[in-house]
Amino acid sequence: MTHTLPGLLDTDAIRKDFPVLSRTLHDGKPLVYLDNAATSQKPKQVLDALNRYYEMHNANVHRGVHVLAEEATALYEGARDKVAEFINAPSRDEVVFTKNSSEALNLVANMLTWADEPFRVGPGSDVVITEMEHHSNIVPWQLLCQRTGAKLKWFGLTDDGRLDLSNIEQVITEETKVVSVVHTSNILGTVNPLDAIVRRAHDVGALVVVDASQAAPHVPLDVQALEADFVAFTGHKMLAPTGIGVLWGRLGLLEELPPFLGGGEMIETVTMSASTYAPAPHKFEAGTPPIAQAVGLGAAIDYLNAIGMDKVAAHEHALTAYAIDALKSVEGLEIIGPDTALDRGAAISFKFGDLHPHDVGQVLDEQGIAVRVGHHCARPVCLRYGVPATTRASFYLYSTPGEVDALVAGLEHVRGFFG
Amino acid sequence: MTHTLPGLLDTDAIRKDFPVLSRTLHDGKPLVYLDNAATSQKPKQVLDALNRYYEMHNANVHRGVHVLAEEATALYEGARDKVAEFINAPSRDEVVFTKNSSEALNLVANMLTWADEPFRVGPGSDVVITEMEHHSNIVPWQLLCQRTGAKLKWFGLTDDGRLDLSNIEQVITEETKVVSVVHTSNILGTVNPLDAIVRRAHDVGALVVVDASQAAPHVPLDVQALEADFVAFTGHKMLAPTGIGVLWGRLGLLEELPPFLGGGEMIETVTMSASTYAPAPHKFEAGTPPIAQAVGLGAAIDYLNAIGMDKVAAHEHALTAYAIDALKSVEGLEIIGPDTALDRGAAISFKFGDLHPHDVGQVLDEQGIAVRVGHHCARPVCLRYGVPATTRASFYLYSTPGEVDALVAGLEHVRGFFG
Amino acid sequence: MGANAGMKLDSMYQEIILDHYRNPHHKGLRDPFDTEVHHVNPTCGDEVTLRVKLDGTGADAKVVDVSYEGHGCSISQASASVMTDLVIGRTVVDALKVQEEFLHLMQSKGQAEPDEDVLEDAVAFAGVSKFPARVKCALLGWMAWRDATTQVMEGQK
Amino acid sequence: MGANAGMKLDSMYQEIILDHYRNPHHKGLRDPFDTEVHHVNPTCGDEVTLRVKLDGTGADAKVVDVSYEGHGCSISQASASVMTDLVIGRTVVDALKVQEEFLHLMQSKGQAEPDEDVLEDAVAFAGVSKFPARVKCALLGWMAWRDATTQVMEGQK
Ligand SMILES: Cc1ncc(COP(=O)(O)O)c(C=O)c1O
Ligand SMILES: Cc1ncc(COP(=O)(O)O)c(C=O)c1O
Repeated sequence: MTHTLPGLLDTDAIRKDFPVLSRTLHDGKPLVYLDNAATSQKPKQVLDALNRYYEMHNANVHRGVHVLAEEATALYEGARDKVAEFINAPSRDEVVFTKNSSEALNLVANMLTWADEPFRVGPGSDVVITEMEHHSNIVPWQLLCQRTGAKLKWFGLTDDGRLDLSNIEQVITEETKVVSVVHTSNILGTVNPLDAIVRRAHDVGALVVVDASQAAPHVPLDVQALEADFVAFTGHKMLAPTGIGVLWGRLGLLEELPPFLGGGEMIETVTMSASTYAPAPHKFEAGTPPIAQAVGLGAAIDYLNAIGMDKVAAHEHALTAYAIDALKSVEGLEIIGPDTALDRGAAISFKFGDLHPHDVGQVLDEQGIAVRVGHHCARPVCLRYGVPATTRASFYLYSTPGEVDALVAGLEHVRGFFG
Repeated sequence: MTHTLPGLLDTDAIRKDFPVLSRTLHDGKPLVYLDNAATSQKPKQVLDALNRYYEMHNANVHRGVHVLAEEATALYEGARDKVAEFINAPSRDEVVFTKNSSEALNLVANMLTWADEPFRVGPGSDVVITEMEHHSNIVPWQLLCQRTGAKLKWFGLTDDGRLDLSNIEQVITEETKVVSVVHTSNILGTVNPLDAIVRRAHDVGALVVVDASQAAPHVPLDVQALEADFVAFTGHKMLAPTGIGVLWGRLGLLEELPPFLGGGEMIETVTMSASTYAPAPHKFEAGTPPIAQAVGLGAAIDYLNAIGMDKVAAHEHALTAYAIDALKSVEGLEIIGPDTALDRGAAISFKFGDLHPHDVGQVLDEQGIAVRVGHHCARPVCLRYGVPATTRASFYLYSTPGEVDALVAGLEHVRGFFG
Repeated sequence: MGANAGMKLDSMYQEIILDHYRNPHHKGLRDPFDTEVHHVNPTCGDEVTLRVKLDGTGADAKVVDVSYEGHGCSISQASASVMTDLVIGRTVVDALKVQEEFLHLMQSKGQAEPDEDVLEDAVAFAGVSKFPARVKCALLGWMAWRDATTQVMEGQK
Repeated sequence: MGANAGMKLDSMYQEIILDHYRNPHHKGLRDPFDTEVHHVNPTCGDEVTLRVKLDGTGADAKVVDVSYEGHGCSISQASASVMTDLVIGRTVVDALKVQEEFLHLMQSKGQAEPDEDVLEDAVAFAGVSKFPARVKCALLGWMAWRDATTQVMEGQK
């Protein structure tokens, strides 16, 4: 077993930035945090940015002429610039701050609920998703369809955990108004071939929404190269605070589509009988935004940029390959999802003999190993593969081969415990 | 001029808890922060709670069996308990976390957009608000009315900045489905007689929504005594982080009304073709919630409770009375809103001669005094009183009579500057 | 059981629990039955389908059979097994008392002293009450039984 | 941070600005006019109603009159006044060049060296560009003029 895989980051140095990673549990066992697909830990650089914001600059943003208000506004809008650059957005005005990915996806579904032609969704129009979506990319579209009379269709999955695009011409048709698809599955780890989907969707005039919640933290994300119309992601999975998410959308669409939440900041002028709306992105940011959280996201992006997203991706790729090999060697373990590191993210779900994931997770926890168990907000995937739940280990830039080894040893212990 | 008004808190001690309050601006001028109606500053106890959360316990909440997930869940749900107790909610399940007040108000408007009988809003039904609402309690209802065909009605204002309820029987009628009204105006400072409105609304079977954004931070708030059906407020105005708000709603209503955002956490069970929803409050909390921010709100509530909300209210009342007297003595200054401290919060808007508020605010800023200028997201109030904008000073538990004096001196300087 | 397991884990995975998990009692769906319910634990995907057969009505009603099928963790499976032992053969009134005692125990966060005379094997679940994420697992079968029984009793009125 | 910490307020409120504020030029709405526009600054409530009267078409078009009414802060009022001095009597082509120069200055965050030959009194606004919240005030009248002029020119095509 070698721990000097090619492409690994200097995790000794990186881990020092993350206070929680030196925590011990259960009588001194070091924390082995393998629940990164659920949420990431935060480096002290991000916490410092939050503290600095609150201790020095805190004020409500926009419309203030005093120093704190100007500073807070500059910091908040500066975070927007950082996000725009991070995802290579053509314009900073295309970056809308939300509270999480779920709000970002609901925002799109709600805009379309009230959209006029040519975007109107109603009886006779289709909405297309996939069977591997997170609930946050399923339920908003179910609600949209229930409320407008549109029909929900979806791509199924192959036995090896990939999208089944064999019937793409039948699934995405002239009736399709919007296709919403996950970039990287949080349960299977699959990275989807978005090109083919975007091309087909745009051929029939459908909008494309990409759920990049598991991509933005892990790989370079270029919204121009993606060619989608909307891209959603969430701060807490990419070193940033909870309470902040992003919707990127094409400016023309953000201008043309109706607003979502109404209130302060999103208006141009208000009378009792009618209002007009501010231009994007403010049109979609009603009320006091998550100011400190956006600043924290900016700091997280600085941290990721300093390392380099290509390097982060290489690290995780090497670690995932190592982990897949190691897990395959565990007797009775069956990976649910692609069982090679090709076109694959760093979340690995598995079945472990007849043991229920709850029991696996509980006994791993006793050894300090934090994995997630359950349906991972992707219950249709569990139904598809005939499992009630899975155990999922997921890695990030601070994860190490040693932690993979600890997981493998932990699983052997689990087997012994229930054996 | 006495600085030992009866009822004042020990602000020397309190101010030590707020790092930003010792900041100096513009070559050493101490910050005089009088923009509390826009957002409050944060005590170190709240920042400590945030740091502790991120450095020790950070994980995604619910459905985790590992220690961090259990701790994060306990902290997050513990914050819900604190909020419930703070507002005397009959049940913790009535406390829904949102990102701010605006989302909370939009949540209610959206539930009603899709509600079935007896809550259905449509052609022939009325929605009632007032002319002193914040844009966040106007625009959601305008959208609701546009989208359902209901009619928007509102209470006007008297010359001295109060609600004109003389025609309450004509405004709230059998057609009225919902009445949404601000507890305390952020621009006028007016505290509204909610009793009369709630009584009339319930007599005709209408729901009552109270925008308590400017009440929860400043006075004891008892949702049972209010007898409203929904109450919204926002963390950042009450010492808590940005990115967290609260909607309190009666449990029966939260159960019966449809969901708002769809996604992870808010479901019971999901298949591709249909989903069922979790019970309240989770039904309304799609996606990863603002976990750290809820924990921070809990710490803010602990801080406020340690002082006592009745004491906070008494402090601000004394200070407001002092400030009104002091401001009235300034030549050319005209208060927009009630000009006594009776039934009044600690936000004071005024006109200062012919000077535009922007200019007033800018020159005050040069002296380290932070006030807000503009329409304060309540443009109809400005229209009503024939001013393009106002200058607003607003106080909180750390504000002092000395700061009021500084404001008065600052205004004299402004006069000289443009004289 | 593994040699290195900490105290806390042993307090959840009592030998009695693991025994019931490995060899569940009364498992499998049987006829005849009065009603069948399906319960789900949304936070983990555990599911149970459960049937009850009562005899008599009102205060005299007796639990004649409880049968179930489902998938879930050791805690939920063992708890359902223990539950059937405790309620089958009892009057509904008595069985509901046991259910309430068990509910009380599970909500106690490890603080309650379980009454072994009432709960028998179910006292082994005391340790589970210290693990908030697992309490719902332990309650799944019991809640399904209670729901099914209530439905039958209501139907008799 | 502290973009304007220690900065002299005087750099914003130049005497020239205060003079134009106290005695605005060309204020009041006048006839004849080709078009009238109404612009609002949503972040502060400043409003301006502005009329333009052109003479000639295309490259020959000349700005014959600009009149306006509105309420706003000293910066927005003074800026509108200075603007009328600079554009009235010029060809549209030349006036648009001045407008662009002014826009460039205002977006410079205090970094640009204003060209006094082109901007005349408007150089006094250089200091305003250091106050992000006030830049929109300084631009309000200019943007309204540009909009109105563009409308007239489009209408002539
Ligand atoms: C009375 C009132 N309502 C609603 C709001 C909106 O609060 P938030 O901006 O936190 O959504 C505010 C604050 O801006 C307010 O003062
Ligand atoms: C693929 C995917 N989509 C959407 C989400 C929802 O993100 P959030 O919970 O931050 O809204 C998640 C994370 O839970 C995810 O993994």
